[in-house]
Amino acid sequence: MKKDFPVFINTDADEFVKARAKRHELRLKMLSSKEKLIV
Amino acid sequence: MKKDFPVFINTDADEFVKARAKRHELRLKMLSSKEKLIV
Amino acid sequence: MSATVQEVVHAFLRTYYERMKTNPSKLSNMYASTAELTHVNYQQLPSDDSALDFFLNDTLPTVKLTGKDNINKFFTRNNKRVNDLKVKLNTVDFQTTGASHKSILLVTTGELFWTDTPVYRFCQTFILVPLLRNNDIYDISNDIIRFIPDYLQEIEI
Amino acid sequence: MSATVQEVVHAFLRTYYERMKTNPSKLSNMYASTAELTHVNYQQLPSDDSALDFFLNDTLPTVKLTGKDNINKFFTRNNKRVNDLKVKLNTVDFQTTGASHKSILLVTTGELFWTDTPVYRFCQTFILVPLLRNNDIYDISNDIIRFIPDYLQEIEI
Repeated sequence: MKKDFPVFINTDADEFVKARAKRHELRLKMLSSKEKLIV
Repeated sequence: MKKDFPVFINTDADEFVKARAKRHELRLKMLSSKEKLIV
Repeated sequence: MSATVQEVVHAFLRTYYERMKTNPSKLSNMYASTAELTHVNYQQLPSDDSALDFFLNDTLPTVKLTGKDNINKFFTRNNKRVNDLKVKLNTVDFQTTGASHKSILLVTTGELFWTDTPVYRFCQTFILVPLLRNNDIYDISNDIIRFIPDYLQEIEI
Repeated sequence: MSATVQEVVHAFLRTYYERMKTNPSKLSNMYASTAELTHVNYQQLPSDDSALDFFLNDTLPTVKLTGKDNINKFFTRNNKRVNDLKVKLNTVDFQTTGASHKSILLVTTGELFWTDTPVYRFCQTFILVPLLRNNDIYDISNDIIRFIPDYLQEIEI
């Protein structure tokens, strides 16, 4: 196993980027549905 | 120790909210400094 | 010459995650007979992946199992999902542990996903215990996965 | 009647984090003589808290120490920072471990901060080992903290 992180297992950077884009869209959708941010 | 999470230790919800607001501001600042999002 | 702890850790991680892909029904062979496993509660996930709730929440429920037999049934029953698991490992930390410091505690962080799902951020902790008859071979005695929500999840209206 | 594992875990967490506040120099008494600790590398933090770099990155560097004496020196040297630590614990998972399952593996997630700093999201793993002379008292044999970046940190221009 190479020691440089990140390490992709059963996937690659391209496929990962698409899956992370899905999460990003959901986060933006959720953000826009909030009337006020309490952080 | 009460078993309901979250549990605040050496702090309380009010102080925590202020610290999280600091992180939120930094995230927004960082986001606005990015020319393009690759997610 | 025995492998260093770091070499053991890296070889273990590669074997563990790749076996999910190639042979999930044999994954339980990596666990000790009295091992404890806290893993994705596949039974609580909707069978239809397009269900919005499945995606909107950025954490997943977990379930706790004890014993190699139960762990074997778990991975066999959820074979299809386990087989499709894809992982990006971001970090690994490790220490030696146990009475003679021959066992290994390791903590990974990363993101995982399945075909057509968004990513889920996780932290996974293992304890590896060397076999008595061969200190170069390790069993998993403990395995805990915990999903970590994005801070936006906690923002309230 | 002995305490349940869950009671031990909850009592431990309260004691551990509160001792940071009340008496960080005595924190090392909770560790076994050969304990290993991976904790915040306070030496790599700027002495001036207003330094922008300190805040912008949402993870912190860690350092690995071995042995109760070194752990004691570490907490004593960084007394001021340790004393000011504030924690929001979000989750705790635990399993039993060790040859007779009398030890406890526990994993917490949460956010921590200090006066005037933003929050840092973390995952912390402990192994608690009962004393031979009194199984109701536990030493920390392992303690690993790992900071978890927000996904925005990984967005590139």
